[in-house]
Amino acid sequence: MTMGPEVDARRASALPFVIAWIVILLTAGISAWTAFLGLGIWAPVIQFGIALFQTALLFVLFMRLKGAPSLKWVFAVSGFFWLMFLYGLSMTDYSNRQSWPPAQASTRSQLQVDQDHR
Amino acid sequence: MSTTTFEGVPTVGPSAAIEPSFLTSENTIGSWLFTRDHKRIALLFFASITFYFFVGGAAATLMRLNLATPEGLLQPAVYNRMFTMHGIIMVWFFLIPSIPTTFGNFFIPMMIGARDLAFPRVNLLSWYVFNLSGLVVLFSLVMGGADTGWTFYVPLSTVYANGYVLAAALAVFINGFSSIMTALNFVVTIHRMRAPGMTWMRLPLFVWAIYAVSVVMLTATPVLAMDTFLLAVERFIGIGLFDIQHGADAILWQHMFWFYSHPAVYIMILPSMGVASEIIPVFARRPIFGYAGMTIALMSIAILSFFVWAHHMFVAGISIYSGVFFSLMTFFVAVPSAIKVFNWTVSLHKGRISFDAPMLYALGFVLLFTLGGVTGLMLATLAVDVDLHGTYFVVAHFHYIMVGATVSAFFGALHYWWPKMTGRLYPEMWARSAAILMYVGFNLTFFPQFVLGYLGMPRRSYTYPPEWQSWNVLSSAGASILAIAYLLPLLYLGWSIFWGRKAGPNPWRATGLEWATPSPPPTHNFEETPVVSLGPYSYDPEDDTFIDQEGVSHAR
Amino acid sequence: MYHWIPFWPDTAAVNGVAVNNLYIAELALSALIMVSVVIMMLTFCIRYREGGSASRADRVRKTWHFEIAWTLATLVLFLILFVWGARTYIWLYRPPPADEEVYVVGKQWMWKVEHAGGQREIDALHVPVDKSIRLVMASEDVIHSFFVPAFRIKHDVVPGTLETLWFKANKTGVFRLECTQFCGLQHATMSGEIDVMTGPDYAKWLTSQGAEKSLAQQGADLFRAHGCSGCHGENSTVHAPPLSGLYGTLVHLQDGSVRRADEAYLRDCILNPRSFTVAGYPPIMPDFSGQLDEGDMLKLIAYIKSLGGNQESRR
Amino acid sequence: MPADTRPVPEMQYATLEQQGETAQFGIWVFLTQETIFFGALIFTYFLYRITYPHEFAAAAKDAVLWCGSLNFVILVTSSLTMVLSINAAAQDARPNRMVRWLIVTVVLGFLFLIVKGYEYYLDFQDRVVPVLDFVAKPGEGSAGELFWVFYWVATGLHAIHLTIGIGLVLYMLLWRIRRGEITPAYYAPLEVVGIYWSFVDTVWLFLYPCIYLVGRS
Repeated sequence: MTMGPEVDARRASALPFVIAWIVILLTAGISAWTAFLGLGIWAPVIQFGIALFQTALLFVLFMRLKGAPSLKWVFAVSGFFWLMFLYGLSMTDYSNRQSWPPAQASTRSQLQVDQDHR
Repeated sequence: MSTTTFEGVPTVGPSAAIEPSFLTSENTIGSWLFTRDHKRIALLFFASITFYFFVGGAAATLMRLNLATPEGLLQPAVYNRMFTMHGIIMVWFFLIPSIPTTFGNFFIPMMIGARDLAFPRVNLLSWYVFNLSGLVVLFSLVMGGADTGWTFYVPLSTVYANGYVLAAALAVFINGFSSIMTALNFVVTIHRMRAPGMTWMRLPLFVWAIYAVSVVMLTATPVLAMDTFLLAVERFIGIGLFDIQHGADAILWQHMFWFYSHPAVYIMILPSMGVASEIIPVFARRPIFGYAGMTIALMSIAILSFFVWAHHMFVAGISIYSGVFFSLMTFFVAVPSAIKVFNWTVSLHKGRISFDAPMLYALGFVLLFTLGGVTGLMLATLAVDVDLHGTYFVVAHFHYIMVGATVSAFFGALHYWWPKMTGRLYPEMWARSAAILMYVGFNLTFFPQFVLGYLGMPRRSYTYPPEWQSWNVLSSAGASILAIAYLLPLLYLGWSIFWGRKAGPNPWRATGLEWATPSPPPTHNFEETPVVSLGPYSYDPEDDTFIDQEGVSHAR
Repeated sequence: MYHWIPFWPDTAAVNGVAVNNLYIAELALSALIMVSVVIMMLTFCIRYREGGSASRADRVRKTWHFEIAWTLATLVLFLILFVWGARTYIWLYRPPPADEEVYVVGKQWMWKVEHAGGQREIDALHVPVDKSIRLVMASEDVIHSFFVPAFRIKHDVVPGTLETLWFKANKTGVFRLECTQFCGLQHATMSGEIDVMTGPDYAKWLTSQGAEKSLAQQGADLFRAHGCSGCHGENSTVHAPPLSGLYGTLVHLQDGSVRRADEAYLRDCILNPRSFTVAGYPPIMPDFSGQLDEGDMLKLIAYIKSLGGNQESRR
Repeated sequence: MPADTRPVPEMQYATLEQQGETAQFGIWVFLTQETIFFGALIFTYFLYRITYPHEFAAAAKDAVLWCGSLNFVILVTSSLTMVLSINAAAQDARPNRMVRWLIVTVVLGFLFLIVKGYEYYLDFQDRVVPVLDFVAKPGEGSAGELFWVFYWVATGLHAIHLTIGIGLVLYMLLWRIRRGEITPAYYAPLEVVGIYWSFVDTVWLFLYPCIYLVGRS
């Protein structure tokens, strides 16, 4: 696939890459800006959301997933997919372990349980 | 030179001359050490893992000798280091690489009709990295060994253990690279290098199994690599992300460790399932029962294996709701395993069964795997696990899976493919005796440990109360039988290389592409890229005929 | 207790009986599966051996019926076991209101036990029969695991947290106590004895130990010695959260979260107060990490608990 | 091999197309693994950050924001120049444009390492080096040091990956391209290096908010 004529066409213009580069830098600026706003829990949510968006740009354009066979897509995404298992399933433990996380235990459900008992 | 005929996969035209076999094509030491031939690399791996198998086995022998009496034979420190090194070496230096790096390396390209793996240099590098990590673990062993158990639980491993934990952890870390390289090669090869006509549903189940296992290796190993890396950092500099003094969580290590190490159990068992699925149809002379179900079961085991890891941690202080979730998932993963056992057994129905050595190993595999599996269910049951966790019951259970099943399958594969690898037949009676001896010795060694476990004998103990001695003596006696059964094949297989009968290309009258080449195969496997027109296992027990994967019928 | 070849362990607690029943059920199911596989395999192997004359015609062809039937059957059986096991597990790991509370500290390689009355033991635990005993466990170094085979109970003792476990013995006698998490050189000898006694015997034993001060009293001494009373004491002028009646209640923290004031919470607060600033109070409490060992910690907690609180609503 | 002939595929491949496609697929499979490797590290960070938000905020104030931001710009720019180089390889029979962009890429790579080195120097000045010289700042308690352990491990591993990337680009420049092996007919090796290079960039996209954007408000 690297050598088909249509691939050459996709390689011809630098413009999409330059635009993506500008978008990444701009969004990075936004990301840094949110850090100073005192958004609390939302700051990291926005920042990592932006990081994911930037990653998508890099993967699709710079790393040429665009137009690639679906097999490559599967493997490109599967790393993140598998990490969801690690993050998500570990949280089944950390979110309601007796003493973890020390300050942020799943408070709402505990409150609920407490009110039910009273 | 080439034409594209099928699914964009090009074929290689006939070569001019018949090549010599891969064994004799070149004879210098350099031609072995710098080879890019997957078959030679497979044999290099075979030599390495055989060495580590006997190193790990020696440690096990010392342990069983020590446990024959409550007073013991070894110093406590020596015993602790022996079981740790036994675990580390057997898991990472024998079981995990065992079938993939040897039979996978040798036969995956041949079974899919390719001339080599996709990245032969990476394949060779994998062997060197494996041996590098082996040197590090041997260094740790020679200096006195680590004393943490193969699980390296923090904070014992980071702060309190005295042994060469850093070297052992680094060895595991480096070993991960080897696993990843091998797995990557298999995934890419199986996706990209199949011969024309070799569709996914025509792949032999061994290829499916190796594919499943490669995906698991590829996605689980990095987590262990990071985990051991952080452990090594903490051990080296004295502070790290598992440091309880700084508010870190001691159980985090276990989460990350088991995120790898539970799938690792499937890394060990999936290839053996593939081996059994190859051997049983050949010697039962009938198609495997439920081919599609078998492939689905393999892949669902591979995926589900990532959802069950915390069943090693039911008593570790995790959230009890998390425990309930992981227990449920563990019951789910048992379902595809149950399907496989059922299908293997039904695959014998109305067959024309001969009991050659590979078949004896394969049947032994199914039985030992079933017993390991049902005891695994007991451990998956939360309340029972509270009692059994950390006792000899667990030891017995995972040895049934990892040693009983996997090592049986390893020896089954070795006997099944030995004629192809060396071109020689081994003495059949010796091989059958070794298979039976192995089965008897294994059960005698590990069945008593189930009883000991329920009685409450904790694992990793160098001593025990005298009333448990009778079971321990039985177990030690079984271990000595097992040791003989493991050593026997070395002798008669070694003998057969020089004096065994010539095997011919297809001594078992099997259908796979690997049997369509001479034994031993030429360096480039196939003179001409084969074109596949049939699924595997087209055997007919009624008149004892079969059709190979290229569509050629063979009379009895 | 001694048999020449023991096959089955003693069962000496209500917990043990529950687990034992489940274990027997699983053993029966396992045997059933094993036997059916073996019978099937043997039958086929004999009937369809190479020289056998049985007909090979009309083989079972590719069909999903068998697989689906087999899958569903196994799944249903597995789910029954799962539910049974999970219910028992939750019951095992959620201590009911206790008759007695015992504090256990694991360290390389011994179990140190302190009773509420201040009686201390090493590698031994005396308990009354037919009373539910709640264990509060801490570790001074590595992960240990408290295991009593005859009671079928076990829990890891993880450094950095407090773990709880309960049992109710239903037989008098002496039973083994073990550590099942590898904890270093002498892990194998980190064992002890659980002595289950009748009520009167136990009372006699308690008084014969000559304990001068109860655990809570010792905790009160520490409370003064470490200066806690300066802020948290009855007559303190410092604006610090009051401790009487605290235990077991819900605490609202500065960052908006809510925690139940159980043992683990009290321990966390003492060691890492900044993460647990109570809503409406200034974050002025110094950090006590490194100043208290696990034994002292348990005494302080016993003292705080003795100040009253919601003793029933435990996890 | 003369510069003007089309390279021959390796023995196990039938065509160069198959070989090139397989190499690219291979690097993606490898990156699956790399994603999980770094993801596991960030998992530990994630866990401790939600556990000790105040301590982490207090500790992360000392991270040198301008160094991290500058390095962000450098890396993203180097990804762009890398892509421009591959574009040139696909289009031009003569390697000049490709080589020029590759040299810019490698210079940017070195620049990243220099900035990183200077940042490490500032960290030493600031006494945030666990074990060697660490002074906990007010409010970061004992858990703050976990942040700095993560910082050193993560940036160290990233720097190692970048160094490998620089080595690969130099290998392309000094060996493959000089021997005329990268042509519009077959530039898969350069593309593989480019994909790896951008992945190293991706890792920084995540480390940046993890390290530099904490505790700023």
